[in-house]
Amino acid sequence: MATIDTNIAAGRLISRKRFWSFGVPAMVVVYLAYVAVAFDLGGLAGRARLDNGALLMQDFWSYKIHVTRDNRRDEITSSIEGMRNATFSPEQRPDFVSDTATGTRVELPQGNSVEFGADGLVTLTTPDGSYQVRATRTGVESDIPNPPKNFNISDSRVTAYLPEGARLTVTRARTEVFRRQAGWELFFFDLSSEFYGKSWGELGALAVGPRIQPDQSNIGNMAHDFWTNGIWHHGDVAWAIFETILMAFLGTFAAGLISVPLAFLAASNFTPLAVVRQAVRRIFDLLRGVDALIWTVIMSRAFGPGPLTGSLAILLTDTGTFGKLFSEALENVDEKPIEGLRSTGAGSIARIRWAVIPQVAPVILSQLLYYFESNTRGATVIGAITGGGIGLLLMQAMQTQQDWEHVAYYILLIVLMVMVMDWVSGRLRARLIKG
Amino acid sequence: MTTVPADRIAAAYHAQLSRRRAYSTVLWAVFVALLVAGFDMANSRNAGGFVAGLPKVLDYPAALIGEAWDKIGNLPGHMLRALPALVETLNIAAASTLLGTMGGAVMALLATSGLAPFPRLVPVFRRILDIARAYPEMVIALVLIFVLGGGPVPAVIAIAFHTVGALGKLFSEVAENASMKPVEGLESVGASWLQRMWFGIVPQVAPNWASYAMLRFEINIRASAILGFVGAGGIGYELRNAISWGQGRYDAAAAIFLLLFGTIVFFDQLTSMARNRLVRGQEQGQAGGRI
Amino acid sequence: MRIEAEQITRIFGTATAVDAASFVIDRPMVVGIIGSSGAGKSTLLRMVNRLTDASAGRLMIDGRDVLALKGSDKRAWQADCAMIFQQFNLVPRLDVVSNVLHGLLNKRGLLPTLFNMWSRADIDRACQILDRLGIAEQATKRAEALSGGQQQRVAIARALMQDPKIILADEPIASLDPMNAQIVMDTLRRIHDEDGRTVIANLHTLDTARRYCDRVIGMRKGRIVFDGMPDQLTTGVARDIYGAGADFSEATTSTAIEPPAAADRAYADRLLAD
Amino acid sequence: MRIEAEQITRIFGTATAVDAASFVIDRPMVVGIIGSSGAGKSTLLRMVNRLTDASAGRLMIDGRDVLALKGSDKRAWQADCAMIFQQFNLVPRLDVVSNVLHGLLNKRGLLPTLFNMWSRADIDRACQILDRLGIAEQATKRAEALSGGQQQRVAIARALMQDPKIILADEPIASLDPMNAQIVMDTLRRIHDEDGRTVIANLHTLDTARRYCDRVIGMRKGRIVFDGMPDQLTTGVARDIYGAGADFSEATTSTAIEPPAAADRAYADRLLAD
Amino acid sequence: QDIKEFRIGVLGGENAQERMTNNECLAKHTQETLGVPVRIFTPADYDGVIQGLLGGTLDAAILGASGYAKAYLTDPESVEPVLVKTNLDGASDYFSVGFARKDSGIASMDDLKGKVLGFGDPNSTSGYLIPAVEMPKKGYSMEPGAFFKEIKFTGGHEQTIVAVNNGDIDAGVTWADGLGNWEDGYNSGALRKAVDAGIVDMNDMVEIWRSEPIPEGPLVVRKALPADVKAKFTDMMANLIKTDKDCTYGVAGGETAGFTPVKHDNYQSIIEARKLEEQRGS
Ligand SMILES: Nc1ncnc2c1ncn2[C@@H]1O[C@H](COP(=O)(O)OP(=O)(O)OP(=O)(O)O)[C@@H](O)[C@H]1O
Ligand SMILES: Nc1ncnc2c1ncn2[C@@H]1O[C@H](COP(=O)(O)OP(=O)(O)OP(=O)(O)O)[C@@H](O)[C@H]1O
Ligand SMILES: [Mg+2]
Ligand SMILES: [Mg+2]
Repeated sequence: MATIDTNIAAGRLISRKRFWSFGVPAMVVVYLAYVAVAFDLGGLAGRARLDNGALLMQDFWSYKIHVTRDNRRDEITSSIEGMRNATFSPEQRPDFVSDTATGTRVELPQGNSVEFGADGLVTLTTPDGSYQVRATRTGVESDIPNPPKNFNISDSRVTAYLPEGARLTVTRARTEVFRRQAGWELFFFDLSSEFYGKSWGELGALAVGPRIQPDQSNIGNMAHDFWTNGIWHHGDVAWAIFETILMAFLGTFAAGLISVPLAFLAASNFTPLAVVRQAVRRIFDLLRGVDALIWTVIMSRAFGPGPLTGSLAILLTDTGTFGKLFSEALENVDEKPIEGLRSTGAGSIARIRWAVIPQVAPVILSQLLYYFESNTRGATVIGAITGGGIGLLLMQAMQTQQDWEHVAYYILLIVLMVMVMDWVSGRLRARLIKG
Repeated sequence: MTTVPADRIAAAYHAQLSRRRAYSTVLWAVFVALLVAGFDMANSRNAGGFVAGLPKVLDYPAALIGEAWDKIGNLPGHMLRALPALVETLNIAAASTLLGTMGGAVMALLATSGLAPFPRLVPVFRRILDIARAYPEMVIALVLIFVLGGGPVPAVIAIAFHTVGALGKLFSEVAENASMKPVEGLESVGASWLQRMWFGIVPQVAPNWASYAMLRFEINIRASAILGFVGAGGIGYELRNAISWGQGRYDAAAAIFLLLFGTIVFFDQLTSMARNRLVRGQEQGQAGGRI
Repeated sequence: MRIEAEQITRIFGTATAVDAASFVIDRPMVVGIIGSSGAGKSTLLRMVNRLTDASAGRLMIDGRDVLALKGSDKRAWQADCAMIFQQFNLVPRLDVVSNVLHGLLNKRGLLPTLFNMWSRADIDRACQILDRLGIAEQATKRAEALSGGQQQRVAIARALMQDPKIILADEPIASLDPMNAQIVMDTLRRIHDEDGRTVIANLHTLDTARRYCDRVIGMRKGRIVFDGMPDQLTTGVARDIYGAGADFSEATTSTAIEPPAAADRAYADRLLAD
Repeated sequence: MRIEAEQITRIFGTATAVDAASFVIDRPMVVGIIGSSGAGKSTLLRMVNRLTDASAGRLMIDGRDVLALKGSDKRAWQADCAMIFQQFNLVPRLDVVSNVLHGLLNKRGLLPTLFNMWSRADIDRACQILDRLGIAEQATKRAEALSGGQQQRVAIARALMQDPKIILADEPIASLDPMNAQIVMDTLRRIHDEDGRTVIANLHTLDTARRYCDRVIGMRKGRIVFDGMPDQLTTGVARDIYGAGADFSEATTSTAIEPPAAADRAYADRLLAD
Repeated sequence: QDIKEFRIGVLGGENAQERMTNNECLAKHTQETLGVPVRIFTPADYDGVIQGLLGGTLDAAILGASGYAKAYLTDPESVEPVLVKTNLDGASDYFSVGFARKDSGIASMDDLKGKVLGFGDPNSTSGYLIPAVEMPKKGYSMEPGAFFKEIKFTGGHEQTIVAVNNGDIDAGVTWADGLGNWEDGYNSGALRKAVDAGIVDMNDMVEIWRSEPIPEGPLVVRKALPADVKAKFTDMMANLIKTDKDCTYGVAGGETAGFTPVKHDNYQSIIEARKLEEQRGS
């Protein structure tokens, strides 16, 4: 009877499906387990420096003011992030630094304070008690019998880690206090600007008020100071972003122009000659297989650092990619319209123009725009290697590990840039392909 | 016979044609102008000019290949030594593609209107995907290297994160085009959301999803090689060390490069074959349905 | 089982798709719902199955208002109330048996179903149902490889797998050629006759309603304008339901196969057999 | 114009698609070619248009062998000999007028056509032709947005734009529903009647051939097995052409619309009109 | 012949912005001296600058000693050293310093047996070349597995310090001027920058190795430049400390006594070392 056969066949079918629905997830799990072992995931948990992460997070949104005493010269300076070009002049001195009868006092959050006394003496006052440390010619003397956990003491250096990221360090050469403040100080105006330290209200008033410099309006002056900010370099950053987009633009679209004709040579329905086709295809493979990064290295000998080198690298890789994509699109074109035109006696160029191009144009255009967006991201990486654009700024800021707020700023800009490009390319795609 | 006379239509068409011609002429002109101006600017901001550099394009490859050729006997040894690094790179790519595909699939279903279990949150999930896609892998990798230390794990996380974004969007586009009929059919028998997705959507989208995931694997091999360049281990690291030392180690550079290139081309061909089969298999299935 | 619809209403934006529909079905029978396009037939059926939420009204099934159910109660009701669609709504890439087994999704646990852990008994039952509908041979084929009539029978098999109290069918034969339409309607009728299940079917042709139904409900612009025996459905009544003028001729909507010729009959039997 | 086919033959690998076909058409007429699938109808037509090269034989048009033409001569012949396809073979993404203007690609210079520089006169003519075929309203739409029957009429318009001596049509109505099929065949007939052009059409239904053609050629397995008046086409002859047995009934292949009812006629006219 | 513009490459160690800012004044002075536009380039790694010099797309740069050796060995006709930065004490050298975490129990090179040693950039003198040549002479072989378990490149001085601090590698080498005190990370060098940035606490670190003094890298100019351009530029740089002290600070990366002439022969030993390392590598 049919049912019995059916039952057996159906039973087999279901058990086969059951085997796969267990087998595939099991294989994935086994593989991931192998990778976890191979990558020493267990050891990583021990090595992970979450305090580094915390530091980074903190630095993303805050900055440090360093108050430093050169113990040899007995000279106290305050600066932002210890930068030479962000050192406060005496009249700009932060208000948590004050003179006392015996020295200079630095107020820190949560009731802590540090006082620089005479002869290298430093007094740290915390809600739990007061500690004294003295920097001498030969080392650091401290008399702290049971140092709390937040102290790191040797006879050449004493560090105390205080709440809210504050810190005190004493060595024989220098005594240094960090105080962390929220925000990106100097983001708008650096210390050399007349507009530094002014509130929004004051700036607003100044904008319409009488000119500070007779030859320039105050708004122009502000814009200029902002643009040439010596710490955040807004002008240069804007250029870098532009350069990154430029690299992506040139590379992508030039590659598109080059690869369209080449794609015809690689499509079996347009180039019957297998030798030519295979040769062109292998060239595409080579261009694509060598990553843009390697092309950058190769190109930089001939063209040196700069955006042109980056765009050439993108151009080379993308020619390979587009060549492959476009030739596939060409191989998939519907032959019917072509035959229709052939039957009217149209020549080959007319056939390509009127029966092939209208079919592949949407594919080509949407791929170009899609890659334009994705190359903007790629150009960030390439720029980091060949020296250009926002990628270089980011990479360097990260490697020197000093300016995490700049890193945060660059990351923000990059993500915004890519999202804008994504949006623009999406809009253009929708518009151009519809019309 | 007609309500609008033919010559009126002809006139309207003629006007439309001229407008279209003018429009596309302008578009092309703007495009070419942008390209030329852009090239000019890039050229002037580069250390070396395009024209001056062109004759020297082959200098570097020539030096590299020349040395590699002289020491051709060393190449197999170098390749053998780089093999573990290559395996690491491939593992990074595979693990991150797997994780990214799984994450992308879930995110895609959450971000597809019509399928999402929480329709109000669809825009939120879409934005999350946008952001995940916008982060260059390098940025995440560098930050993670700082926190987790160098090695493959930061690379896996970085690439997987980006893959979630990239695949999530593509997956959701595929899922949007999936027929809702099976889902409705399953809903009518009282199936829960997970069951509806698993039996109604996944079988429909599986070939396309798999095809995109494979394409992504191919891309991720390159990405993981690149991340090696900035310190995330694998073959990119070996390549960078050999290349940046320069003359004297070009044989090693060439060997590693050949290994990497071979691998990329191999997987490229493999996945494009597999993808062709997947997509063609699907078409055959549909044709079968029509007969 | 007693089905009691009280003032069921559905409003889409400003349009009232179903307007205070009330009826009582007090014993198992085959009910046909007719009406022109947009009359609200689909919406009514979808509200009964809870695919669409009602704006107002109650649907009392054995004394319980199923329109008020939520979450798993609602899904349990859906499992009791099978639905058959014009476009079959099968999973095209899956095989026929799996599609039929989907009728159990609500009754078996989540994990077993996700991993295809169907019991032997369930598979056997699915095959028996397929056999009963004459498509056992197709059991391991993909649903999309089947003809429309076969797919609709798979959908009916899925419905039967649910072991439902009611079977709702939304224009089950609208996508089918006359031959397959007849097979599907015969099948639905047989399910009522043999199992004693209630069948409510939206139909777009009068002659089908006359031939297969025990009772016909006519809808127009969301309201129920006719409820009676098939033989009360005169051309005059039909004109009212379809809002048509004097030139209304049934022929334009008819898809009936003329008094089954011997050859057609044989062909249908052959189709039913394999 | 005199068309003289002499022993035209086409061999694909080992299979002979068209086997020494000879016929003479000595005055403009509508010729139907019938035959079962694979009989070689399409191949014959494609050889005439030079889309497929002949393996042997000659096709003398006014004393010149067009099968021997090469390069631009060949293209000039193609321009004189328009072809209409079953699948329309239009460029789907382009607008209707552009598709019609493509009929001039051979007659206008390469550069102007590449850049879309059509003269006002050409556009006027294209629109007149569209008007004549009743689809002027669709002129600026994309071809893909049109119904099948409309698309086929665009294809005919492109053919007319070529101002051809002969129109070849390869199963022009096979993809169309009966209503559109009738419109298209009426159009082709009208073109012959009004312009006096020769039309050669492959047809897959006998009744269409009978109704529209002045002469019918029957092919079987590559050979011409019938050549005569439509009324000579008896069921016996048809059986020979189709190689069918005694159970052959025309009805199974017929798509004719039964003796045009007044309503259908009116509907067709309305369709033709807009 | 004439030049149309003059391009200066600046090596890493500071972020690209700082490098640009610090060298802006140099561009200005050079422009005044040579009368042609001057541009500054800041590639990401050592190799970027060296490739630029080799390819003729950069005209001058301050290289590391090893970087100069690389340029010389690749193409002896590419660049010539003209000046070198001189420290306040008149010397022109610095050190490569090996260091480890104090709590790792490593106090000397011998403790590193079977451990992981980290280098910076392969083109770095102190971060790779010198230790790679000097350590084996003391019996610490560079063959992976022989003495050290593994040798890793971190990519740069900063990464080395972070990697040691994180425990990714057991010990690393970096550069320091050797002046001042260990607890400050010396007066200048990569350690000092890391300390100032708050990345490491020198109390947690120990010094385990120190190289012989390493000659400061030279300011090189491209050999193919016209003689008068080379002369004018060299002259300008030699006098920079007198004409613009602040600028010298930025260009030299700290307090110095300015630039003094230097000859190719000064780097002979480094070149030999690099050659040696090259042979070992292949
Ligand atoms: N999801 C919806 N959103 C808005 N309006 C809807 C929706 N579903 C149905 N409608 C409207 O409700 C009315 C009734 O639709 P319904 O589909 O129930 O009619 P029907 O009788 O099934 O017609 P048909 O024979 O065409 O299937 C129609 O006017 C329809 O446009
Ligand atoms: N390009 C080709 N290559 C090989 N064989 C072909 C080709 N074109 C046609 N044939 C073969 O030639 C024979 C005649 O085909 P043709 O298309 O002319 O038949 P037809 O009468 O048009 O059939 P149909 O009604 O199916 O269109 C068939 O056997 C076909 O398989
Ligand atoms: Mg409906
Ligand atoms: Mg044919």
